[in-house]
Order: sequence, then C-alpha cells, then structure tokens
Amino acid sequence: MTELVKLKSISKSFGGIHALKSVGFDVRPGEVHALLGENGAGKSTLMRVLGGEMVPSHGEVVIDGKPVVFRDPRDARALGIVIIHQELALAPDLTVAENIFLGELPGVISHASLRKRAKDLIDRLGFKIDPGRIAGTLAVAHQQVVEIAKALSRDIKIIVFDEPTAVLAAQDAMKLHEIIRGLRDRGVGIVYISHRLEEVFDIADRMTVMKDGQTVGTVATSDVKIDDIIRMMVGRPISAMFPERGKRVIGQEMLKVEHLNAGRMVRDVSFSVRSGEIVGLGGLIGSGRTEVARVIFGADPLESGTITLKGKMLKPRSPKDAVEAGIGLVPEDRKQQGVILDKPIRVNSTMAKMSSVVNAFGFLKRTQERADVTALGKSLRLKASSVDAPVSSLSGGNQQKVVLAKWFHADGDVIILDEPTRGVDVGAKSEIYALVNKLAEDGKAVLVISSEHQELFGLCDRVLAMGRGRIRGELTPETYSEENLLGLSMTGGALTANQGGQA
Amino acid sequence: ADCKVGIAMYTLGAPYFAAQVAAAEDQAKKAGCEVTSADGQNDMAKQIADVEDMVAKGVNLLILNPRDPEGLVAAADAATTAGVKVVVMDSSISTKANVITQVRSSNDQNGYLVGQWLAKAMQGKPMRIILLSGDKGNEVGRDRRLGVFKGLVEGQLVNEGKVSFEVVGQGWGGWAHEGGLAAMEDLLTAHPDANVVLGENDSMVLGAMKALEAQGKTDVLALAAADGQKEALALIKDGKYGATGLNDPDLVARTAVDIGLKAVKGELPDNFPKLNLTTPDVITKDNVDKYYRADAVF
Amino acid sequence: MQPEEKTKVDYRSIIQRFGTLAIFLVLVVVATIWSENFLSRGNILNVLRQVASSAGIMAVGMLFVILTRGIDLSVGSVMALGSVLTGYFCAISGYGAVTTILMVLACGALCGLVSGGFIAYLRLPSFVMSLAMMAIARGLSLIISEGRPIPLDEAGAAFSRFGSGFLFGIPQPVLLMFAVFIVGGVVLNFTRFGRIVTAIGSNEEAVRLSGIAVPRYILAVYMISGVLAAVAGIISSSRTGVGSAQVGVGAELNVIAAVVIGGASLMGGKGGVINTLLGALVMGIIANIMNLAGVPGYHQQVYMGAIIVVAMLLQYSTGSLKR
Amino acid sequence: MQPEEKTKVDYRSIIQRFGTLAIFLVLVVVATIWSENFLSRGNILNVLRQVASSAGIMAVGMLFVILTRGIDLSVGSVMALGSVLTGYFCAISGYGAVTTILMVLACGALCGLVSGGFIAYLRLPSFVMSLAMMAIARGLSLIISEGRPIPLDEAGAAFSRFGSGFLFGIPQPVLLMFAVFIVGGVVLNFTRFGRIVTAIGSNEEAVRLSGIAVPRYILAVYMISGVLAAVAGIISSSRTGVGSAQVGVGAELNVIAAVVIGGASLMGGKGGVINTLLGALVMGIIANIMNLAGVPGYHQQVYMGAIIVVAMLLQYSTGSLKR
Ligand SMILES: Nc1ncnc2c1ncn2[C@@H]1O[C@H](COP(=O)(O)OP(=O)(O)OP(=O)(O)O)[C@@H](O)[C@H]1O
Ligand SMILES: Nc1ncnc2c1ncn2[C@@H]1O[C@H](COP(=O)(O)OP(=O)(O)OP(=O)(O)O)[C@@H](O)[C@H]1O
Ligand SMILES: [Mg+2]
Ligand SMILES: [Mg+2]
Repeated sequence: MTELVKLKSISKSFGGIHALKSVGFDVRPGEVHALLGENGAGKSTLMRVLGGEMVPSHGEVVIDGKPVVFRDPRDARALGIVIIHQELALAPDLTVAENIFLGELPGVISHASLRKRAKDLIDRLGFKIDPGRIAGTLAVAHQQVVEIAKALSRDIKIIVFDEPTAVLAAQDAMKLHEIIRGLRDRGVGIVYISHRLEEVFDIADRMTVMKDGQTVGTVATSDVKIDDIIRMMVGRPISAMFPERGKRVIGQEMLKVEHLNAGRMVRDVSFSVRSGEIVGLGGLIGSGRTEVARVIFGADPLESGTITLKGKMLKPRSPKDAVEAGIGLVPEDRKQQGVILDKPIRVNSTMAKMSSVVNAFGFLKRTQERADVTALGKSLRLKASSVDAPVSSLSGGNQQKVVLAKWFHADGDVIILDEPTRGVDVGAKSEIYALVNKLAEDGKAVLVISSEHQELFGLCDRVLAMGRGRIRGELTPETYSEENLLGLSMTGGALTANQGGQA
Repeated sequence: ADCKVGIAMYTLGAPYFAAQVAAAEDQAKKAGCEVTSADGQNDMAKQIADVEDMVAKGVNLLILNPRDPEGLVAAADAATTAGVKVVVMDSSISTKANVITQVRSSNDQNGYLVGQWLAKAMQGKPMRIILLSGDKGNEVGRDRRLGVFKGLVEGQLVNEGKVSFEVVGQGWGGWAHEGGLAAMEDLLTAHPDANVVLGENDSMVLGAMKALEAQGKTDVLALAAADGQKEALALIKDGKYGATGLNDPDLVARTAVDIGLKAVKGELPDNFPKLNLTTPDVITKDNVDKYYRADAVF
Repeated sequence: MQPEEKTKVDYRSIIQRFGTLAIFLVLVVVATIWSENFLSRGNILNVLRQVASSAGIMAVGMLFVILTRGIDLSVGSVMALGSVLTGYFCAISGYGAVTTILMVLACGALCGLVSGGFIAYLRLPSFVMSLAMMAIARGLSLIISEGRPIPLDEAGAAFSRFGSGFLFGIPQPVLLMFAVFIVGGVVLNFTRFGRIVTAIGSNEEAVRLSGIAVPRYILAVYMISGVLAAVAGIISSSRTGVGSAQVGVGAELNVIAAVVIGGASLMGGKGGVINTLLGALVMGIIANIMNLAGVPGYHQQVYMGAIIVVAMLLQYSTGSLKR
Repeated sequence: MQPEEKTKVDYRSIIQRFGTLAIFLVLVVVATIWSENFLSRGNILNVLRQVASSAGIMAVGMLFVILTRGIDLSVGSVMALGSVLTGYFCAISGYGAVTTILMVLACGALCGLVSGGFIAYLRLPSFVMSLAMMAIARGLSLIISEGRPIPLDEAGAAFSRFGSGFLFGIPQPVLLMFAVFIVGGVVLNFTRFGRIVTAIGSNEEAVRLSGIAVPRYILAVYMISGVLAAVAGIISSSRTGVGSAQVGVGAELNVIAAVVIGGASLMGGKGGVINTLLGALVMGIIANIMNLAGVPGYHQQVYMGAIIVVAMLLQYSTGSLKR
C-alpha cells in the first residue's frame, strides 16, 4: 500500500532546543493514524512541518511518492493537506462564514451565498451555528466547530486534527468522530492527535507514540491496550489515574452561595463547598459553569444573591477582593487568562500574592522568590529548565501547573478550577489530580468544572449538574454515570427518577 | 454690536502673534464691535476653514494674517464675494487677491536696514555668521534674511568697496527660544569661530544667547532681522544685543483694524492704496529709548 | 435558536454603530443651539468641504491601515508632497491636468510602497517606519518646492475649478469624498481584499495559515493610504491654487483621531467606513462650531480636547468601545 | 540543567540589547567620520543636554505607558504647561524655587491623573484620550501665558543656574536625566510596581485575574509620564530663562520614536530603560550631526528619515525586533 505522506527523518530545532530528532511518520489513504505523546513531545511541531508552516532543519517530506519542499502553508494546501490547529486560528472579528472560506474568498463577496454555503457545511456537520455571527462571540466549542468546517470546506487528501476534542463535550466529540469516519471512508488520510486515550482507541487504526522529539513506535490499535500506550508515552506505568479519596477530612462550610443571578447564564444558583471537599460542576457546554465561577471570583458583576466565605459575606467587585478574601481561580482559557506567556515562571507563580516576595518598600526579594518558586515547582513536579524560563517555553501541562502554582502560592481557602486538564497529557493529568487532591487534603474547599465527566467522577465527592444557568441536581459517587449527569443537566426533571432508581 | 470682526491668524504660536491679535481685538472692541479670533495652528487648511467659518458666522470685517500668499487667495476672494471687507495684515498675500488692502511692516526694508547696520558695526572685521531661521518654507523668514543680506552687501560695498562675509551655517529654531537655543548649541560646536548670530526674529536670538552665555562667549554679535521684542530691546539698551528691525505688531494690527472699520462704514476713498507699509527702522542702542516701553505686552 | 442569536448579534452591531452616531447627533444638536448659523446650508457645505479637504479622504486610507493593526503617520507629509507635485507637474513641467493627477497619485502610491514594503516584508514597526516616511516626504516636498508655494496659475485653471466648483449644488471635493467613502465601504465589506485586511488585524497568524500572502495585503493598505493622501494634496492645491509644502502639518493625528472616534481599534480588526466618516465629521464640526461660537483662539484647543473626551464617553457609555 | 537554560535566556536578551546598542555605536562612528567636532567634549555634552531637555526624560515616562500597551500623546503639551507654570508661579505669583517646582510637578501629575483616570477607569482608548489632553494642556499653557513667554528674570535666577549649570563638569540637566533613568530602571526591574506594569502590557486579563487592581497601575503610569513631562518643562524654562507655551511642539512623536527605537513594542510588555536611553540618544545624535555636518535645512528631514529606517533595519537584522 502506498503512503499518502511519508515524513523521513525530520529534525527541527528552535535555538538550542531539539523539538524533533529524526522523526519518521506516515499516513495511508483511508486510515486514522493517531499521534500520541506527552505535552511537548513534538506532535504539533511535526504536523507544522507537514503543513508547510515550518521548514525542518533536516529531513524530507514525501507526498504520493514524490519529495516536496514547502515554502509556506499555501504549498501544502495546494496538495490537499489541511491542519486543524490546536490553538484556534480564527479571525475573531469576522463572521463565521467569512472565517470558513477565508482562504478562498471570491474577489467580490456575496454574503448571502457565502452564508448559505457555510450553513450547509455546518448543518452537514450536525451543528447549529449562525454563519453570520461574529466568530469571536462564539463559545470555544463552537469556534472549534468553525475550524473544522473551515478545514472541510476544501478538497482534502490529508487532514490533521490537533486535539480537536479538548474543548468539546462528549456528544459533540461523538459527532466529530462520525465526521472523521466519513472522511476515512472516502479515502482521506487522517492524523488524529489527542490526550483522551479512550477516544483514540475508539477511532484510530494505527498509533504512533512520540517522546522527547523522537518516535517511540508505531502500533496497530488492535495489538495494544491503553496501559501499553501509557507506558510508551510516559516511560512508566501509571498506577492509578485518580488519587484515593479516603484521606481527606471534610470540615466546616467554606464557600456558600445563595440565589446567585448574573446575566442569562447564572440563574438562581445555590450551593456550598466544605473544607477538604472537592465538588464538581458538570453539564453541557454553555450551561453557565464558567460564569458561576467568574461571578464568585468577582471577574463578572453579580446581579443578586449572596456569597458567604467562612461565614462572612463577600461582595467581590473585582478579582482583587476575591483573592484577598482567599479565593483562587484557575481559568478555563489558560493562554488568555491564566498565564503571562512571555514572563518567567517565577513571575507568574507569585503574581497572586506578591506581598510575600516584596519588602516593606515594594522591592522584590528575588533570591527568596527564586528559592520559594523552585521549591514549589519541585513539589508540583514542574518540568522546566529553570524558574526563570518564560512560560511560553513550557508544554501545555506544565503551563497549567504554573497556574496551579500561582494559587498554591497564594494559599487561599477556596480554589476553583475551570477545565484544569484541558489539553494536558495523561501523565500530567494524573499529577494534576494528585495536586487537586492535595489541596483538599490541606483543608481547602475545591470546586472543579470539567467537561470530561470521568474526571469529575474520579475526583469529586459530589457533582452538581448545571443546565441553562441553573443547578439542576446533584450526583453522589453512588449515582455517578454519564447518563445521569447528562439527563440532569438537560432536563432537571430526570433528577428524581434517577436518584430514586439508585437509592 | 452692529459690527462683527473676525481675526484669522495663521498661528498664535509666537509671542509676536499673541501681541498682534490682542491689539487687533482691543482696537475692534474699542470701536464697539464683536470680535472672534481663530488660530490657524500653522495649517493652511485649518486657516481656510477658519475663514470660511467666519464668513458663515456673518462677520463684516475680516482681518487676515495669511499662512501663504497664494494659498489664501481663494478663501479671501470668497469672503469678499460674500460681502465681507477683508484686510490682510502682517504677512503678505498675492496682489491678485481681491482685498481692501494689506498692512504690514516691510520685512525686506527692515532687513535691509539691519543689514546696513551690521555692515557698519562689523566694518573691517571678517564676518562668520550663524543664521537662525524660523521654519522651513516660510516666506516671511526668507524676505527677512534676504533683506538683511541685501543691506549687508550694499553696506559693505559702500563702506569697504568689496563684499566679504560668510554664512557658516543655517539652523532652524521654529521662531522660539527653545529652538534657537538648541540650534545654536549645535552650530556653535561646528563653528566655534563664528562671530555673528543673525536670527529671523528676536525670540530665537534670545534663546541663542543662552547658548553663548553657557559657553562664556562674549565676542559674538547677536542681532535679529525683525520684531523689536521687549526683552531684546532691554538687551539692546544694555549693549548686549546688536540690533533688530522694527516690526511693531501693535501698530500693524491697529492700523489694519482702523482701515477695515472705515471700509465697513464706507468711508474709504476709492483710490485707497492696496499696500500700506509701516515705516521701517532698525532699532539700535542709539534709538532704542524711542521704542522701549516697559509695559508693552511684546 | 438561530433567529434568537441573530437578533442578538445585530443588536450589538447597532449599538456599535450607534456610538459614533450618537456623538455625531449630540454634537449637531449642541452646535445648532450654540450658533444659529450652524445649520445654514452654506455652513453645512463649509464643514463638508473642510472635512473633505483635510481628514476626510485620508481617514479611509488610515482606516485600512489601522484595520491591519498598523499606523501611518506619514499622511500629512504625503499630502504636502502631493500638493507640491501637483504644482510642479502642472505649472513647472507643464503637464496636463490628467497626466498631472495620475503622476501625483503614482507618487503617493510610491510613498506607500516604500513604507509598506519595509513594514510588510522587513517587518519594521509601522509607527517608526511611517514616522521616517513622514520626515522624508516633508523634506522632499520642501526640496522640490524650494520652500515656496508653487502657484498653479493658468496651467491649473482646470484644477481650481475642481477645488472650488460645485456639481448638483454640492462642492466637488465633497462629492469626491463621498465617492471615496462609498468605494472604501464596498471594498471593505464586499471584496476579498477588504475581508482579508480586516482578518489580518484580527488574527494575522490565522490568515497566514489560511494560505494567504499577508505581506501583499499589508503593502497594499499603505499604498492606498499613500494614494488617498496624494488625493488630499491634489484637492488642497486645487482649493488654494498653489502647491505648498506647508499643508497637512500635524494632520496625521487628526486623521487617526477621526478613525478612532469612529470606533476603530488601534489593536486592529475593528472599524467601519460609515463610522469613520462620522468620526471625521465630528472632528470637523468641533473645529467649525468653535469658530461660529466665537471661542477665542487659545481657548479653542481646551474646548476641543474636552469635547473629544465627552464624545468618547458618549460612545463608551453606549458600550460599543473596547480598549 | 539550570545554567544551560540560563545562558540561553541571557543570550536572547543580549541580542536584544545589542540591537539598539548596535544602532547607537554605528551612528557614533558615522558621526565621528562625518564631522570632526562630533566627539569633542563640548559637543558630547551638548547632545546630552539636548536629549535631557527634550525627549530624554520624558522617554522614561513614555516607556512605562507603552509597557502597559498605552500611549501618551500629551507629553509635549504637558511639557509646555510645565514650562509656562514655572514662569507663572515663580515670576508672576512670586513663589520660591522649591515651591514652584513642587507645584509644577503636581500640575503634571494632575494632567496624568485626568488622562490616566479616563483611560484606566472608563477605558477610553489612550490614543484619543491623550490626544485630547494634548489639546487641553497646550490650550491652557497658551491661556495662562497669554501666548507670550514669561521671563523668569531675577525670580528665576535659581532656575537658570540649574538649567545651564554644571556639577562635576556635567550639565545638571544631564545628571538629572541619568538619575531619572536609574530610578526608572530600578523601579521597572526591582519593584512590585515595575513588574506589574510590565505584566499588564503582556496580558492584562491574566494580571486582573490574579487579583491585582490593574486600573491603579495604569493610572499611575500616566501620572508618572505627566510628572516627567513637567520636569522636562522645568528644565526647558530654566535653560531658556522663559516659561513658554511654544516648547515641546511635536515632541510626542520624538519621544515615542525614542522608546520604539529602544526596542519597546507598542503592543506592550516589552522594553527596557537602558535601550530607551540609547534610543533617545540616537534621536539626539541624528539631529545633532545634521547641524554639525551642515546638511542643508530642507535635506535634513530626508536624511533623518533615512537614518531612522537604516537604524531600524540594523536592529531588525540583529533579530531583536518583533512587530
Ligand atoms: N516556535 C517555537 N519556538 C521555540 N520552541 C518551540 C516552538 N514551537 C514548539 N517549541 C518547542 O518544541 C517542543 C515540542 O512542542 P509541540 O508543540 O510540538 O508539542 P506537542 O507534542 O504538540 O505538545 P502538546 O501535547 O502540549 O500540544 C516543545 O518543547 C516546545 O516548547
Ligand atoms: N464572549 C462571548 N460573547 C458572547 N457570548 C458568549 C461569550 N462567551 C460565552 N458566551 C456564551 O455564554 C454561554 C455560556 O458560556 P460558556 O461556554 O463559557 O459556559 P460553560 O458552561 O462554562 O461551558 P464551557 O466551559 O464548557 O465552555 C454560551 O451560550 C456561550 O455561547
Ligand atoms: Mg500540540
Ligand atoms: Mg466554561
């Protein structure tokens, strides 16, 4: 069988870093080839080479048996190679339709026909998104759908999905997989990158595992199990994905919110979190979970309702008030809201509590800061060259750990984590779970928002189901299941039935 | 008030113009008129707009100090067509413009007198002149410096029978102290042997004198082609400043307003001259007392 | 769900449009109350002509540049160069009106080509590059004109008619300005070029990854800005009858202010033609009403600054503005 | 592990520093060849003094503003206001030198408070807000001075000594400039304030979500810029012996150019004090060498523009510049 693409001993270095070391990779027509590996293993970089976005230092790209040299993305595109990027690459000020057809806009545009074509395309994908809407106002998940539609708008021979499901909820991911299977059946070569190993096993025909810029091996899906793959990725088996729940002591009520209202997405929300407890907030995308977190944190204005922190009323007008009262928020959008990419780890880690690293005159105590952050980094098992390295030089999982480090350093009583493992590799994931658990063990109240329901079930003492801005029910470990959670969040009515059934 | 006077200055960015507009306003108010003034901010388009706005406002008399002799012709003509009496003061306008008259001191003739004075003052000495110009492409500045050089050439020919001077460098001071100072510092470094600093107005020379003071130079003759600013006159009195041309903004402004108001009332004779020059003079230590007023605004 | 979302989007964009419009309307009302002459036909044409021959036409070019996240500080100087060259080609070289216009436009495009080339291909920051072009173009216009205005005289009769002539009772420069705005609006909203320009300011990397040659578009917007600055120069010389190196001093700030008052973001990707026109008119009205109301010269700038602040607050309060 | 990465980071930042330094050194060499007077002690002090009393000191304030992703166009006007008020308070109101200085600085801070307040709390775009402040401050200085320079006379003897006086053989304004740069550098690199200011320009939202009251810091940088502009005004009036509303016209563009030539990014978060000083010196040397070499007036601007382009290319070619 002839390969559609053959990448031969590709090497790529950035300054001193060798991101790719003589990597070989191939894709056949009509197959889904998964590319796996820890954060920073070089997956995206390899695909950038394939897409003509980067020129490799060494190596050869062979398409249909012919060696090619790409000078820019256009050359790759001309050969039918399309990449859906991990980082969303939309123009936020343009409409959905314009974004989808950006690379092939006609000289003179008829918006009506453009929108119609876009609508057809999106409909075919099974989503409902107004093609005239400004892309920047869409929820991330829908932006991802637009990216996919954009890729599918062209003739494709090879398509790369770089972590397409990181921001999608379970059903949307299923829809995407249907689309991928359709493409595969048409003979398209597909590269699929994901950190969600279950779904990879579901869809991939072959898998290639990368580590530290090299390939560890390529295997057929039928020949391996998840544990084998994890071992190939991490270099050691992971004993348990989730920490034991038992060691935590649940204490008094730390955070209590009653009848919160804010905008359309927070309607009459009440719940509480106790010391040592991990509470999950689940539901469909767009159900308003992020908004609840932001209101409690003072990032968005509160319309009505009360927030009580350790028995004291809190009316946060800005995140400053919340942080001073002892609340921390790990936001869902790491790059835009969580880290300052071009600043060192050290600076990012102490941002939320600078008082501990400055003297009475506002001068920084750098030596102490460096020591503190280095120690903190060690305890979080942060993989970084030094605490002075900019966050941008870290892998996704380690960037997330920097955000966690910030709130560990701030040492508040209540920590809210919004999608804490988005785009994080399995190894780092289990480490982050352990860290979240450690927070609770230290007596903090933890609220976790996640679209990965297994994560909520594995981590939380109880899970609140949200739908359309309301809390629609609560699950306990005995009632944990995908169906129960979805049922609750879509129709609050399912609550009694399910609970009744389980009790 | 039964008369509305508009004063369109091309700039208020120098004390000279501040004094001029103040005098014009004062003169018009004394005559019982309502006065509007506008600052063209050195921008021809802005000044044309100012003129148009004043016509729209319905002024009877427009006192215009034009940014450009040609560029304001259309605007002035349009105003005249709309029934406004237009008097051009201070800066010149093309003779084809349809205006009542132009009132100004003669930059050329003032400069000429200053040049002749300079020829005499430096007689027998080699002259290395640092020239401080206002801003690039300014007609007034050109008239002034060329006037001085004309007078200088003529003076040297009469006194010595030959012409010998050197302009070692030209700096641009933007008509103001600060600019004169910075330009002088650079030029003095390049030409430490310069012995004359000639400015196109007094402010720049006053600034330049700070540079001389700072370097402890006392052997450089400072003089300006025009203005007669109070501070300069005080220095002339003390013998620290050579000479300057008489360009009394007060006199020019009041004359222009008077003529204009007469025109509004229809009292102007038909053959009134199209150009009214105030008498030129060079202000030196000999005659400074005649011009120096401690309470002058300028 | 879709119709619901649809209305939401349109509502936002109406609010956005409303911002600059609100400023504009409030200003018109204030001006009318302040001076009875303001709403006279003559004065309205005055304001329009003033805007057309100062910030108006150049604002369209600046909008394109700002949409790509750039800035063009050279417009005032290129306008002066355009004015001088109009005088030079027609009065000194003796070319006809059409040849002169084409050559001046070409020179404007050339200025844009140079600054745009460095910005697009060598990735120099637009602020400094256009600042350099600002100095160069002003210097060239001074050198060419030898610092003196070049009268168009008879050679330029055709020009003068254009500058101060009327068509359908509207001054010709005003008609030209409207034409430029209409063309600009069509290009921006209904052509590939316009959408890509907006997309570049919004997310340059996304555009590049869509297989589009970004530098060409960046180059093009600076050329457009250069050409429109040259147009402003031609209008200026036809209004005044001289080619002068003194026009357009400080114009860049006014032009940028018009675009920003029109709600465009200096961070790129946001801004529209209609609002830009309104922004330019707002700047024009502010200057006009001060003269009508007889605000004394020195006070005008203070009023002007204060009015700009109030105008921006108005726009801000309608929620349309993002910093 | 640590040392290896350490060198990598430092290497990059050395390259970055090297960009502006390279421009500076090349320019010095060119200037020395072009005019034998350039490297004379007197001329070097000249250049330093000119830089100190024009773009130099203000560039530090502008750097702070630009680090937060803002811009301050009002510096030239606030400088003029500072100059006028120095004359007014000391010559007309008759306050002593110290009182005068304190009051002028307070007025500079007030200007910054107003523009910074609107920018930080009401989120007006800094470009337009500071443009408005530019008009207001210029207007106020014209009104206060009635358009005339206010001579400091005897009242200002203390000032004059400062402006043109020497300490350890170095002009006092130059010493002051160095002091401002040193303090600025310390604040930027070694204090909480400096760190947060830099972080805001990199990612304002992340800083806000770390529980930091961002608007206060934004307000503060405009106040710093206002105070330093007032300092420049005081220096100007002490040098020239008059308080004048004419100083600092167009200074904003030079100041911004100095900061950008110093490698700072108008997109915020990037820039340092030493490079800013070098940037200001580059601008000063360019102006100085033209006068020394006797470049004819009209050609100066063309040369200046060309030199700026070459300088930026130099910086670009060392790879330090990101658009
Ligand atoms: N433009 C760049 N400049 C410098 N280093 C880079 C650049 N792009 C990638 N790298 C580095 O190359 C390595 C591989 O990165 P890459 O993004 O390919 O990893 P990945 O396998 O896609 O990880 P993830 O699962 O987190 O997406 C990392 O160490 C990364 O920091
Ligand atoms: N910038 C925005 N402008 C307009 N609407 C938005 C914006 N961001 C989000 N929304 C809308 O707000 C709603 C809720 O947002 P969001 O998706 O963050 O909720 P969520 O429950 O936290 O879901 P998730 O975190 O899984 O994305 C959605 O309907 C979304 O379309
Ligand atoms: Mg990746
Ligand atoms: Mg969310």
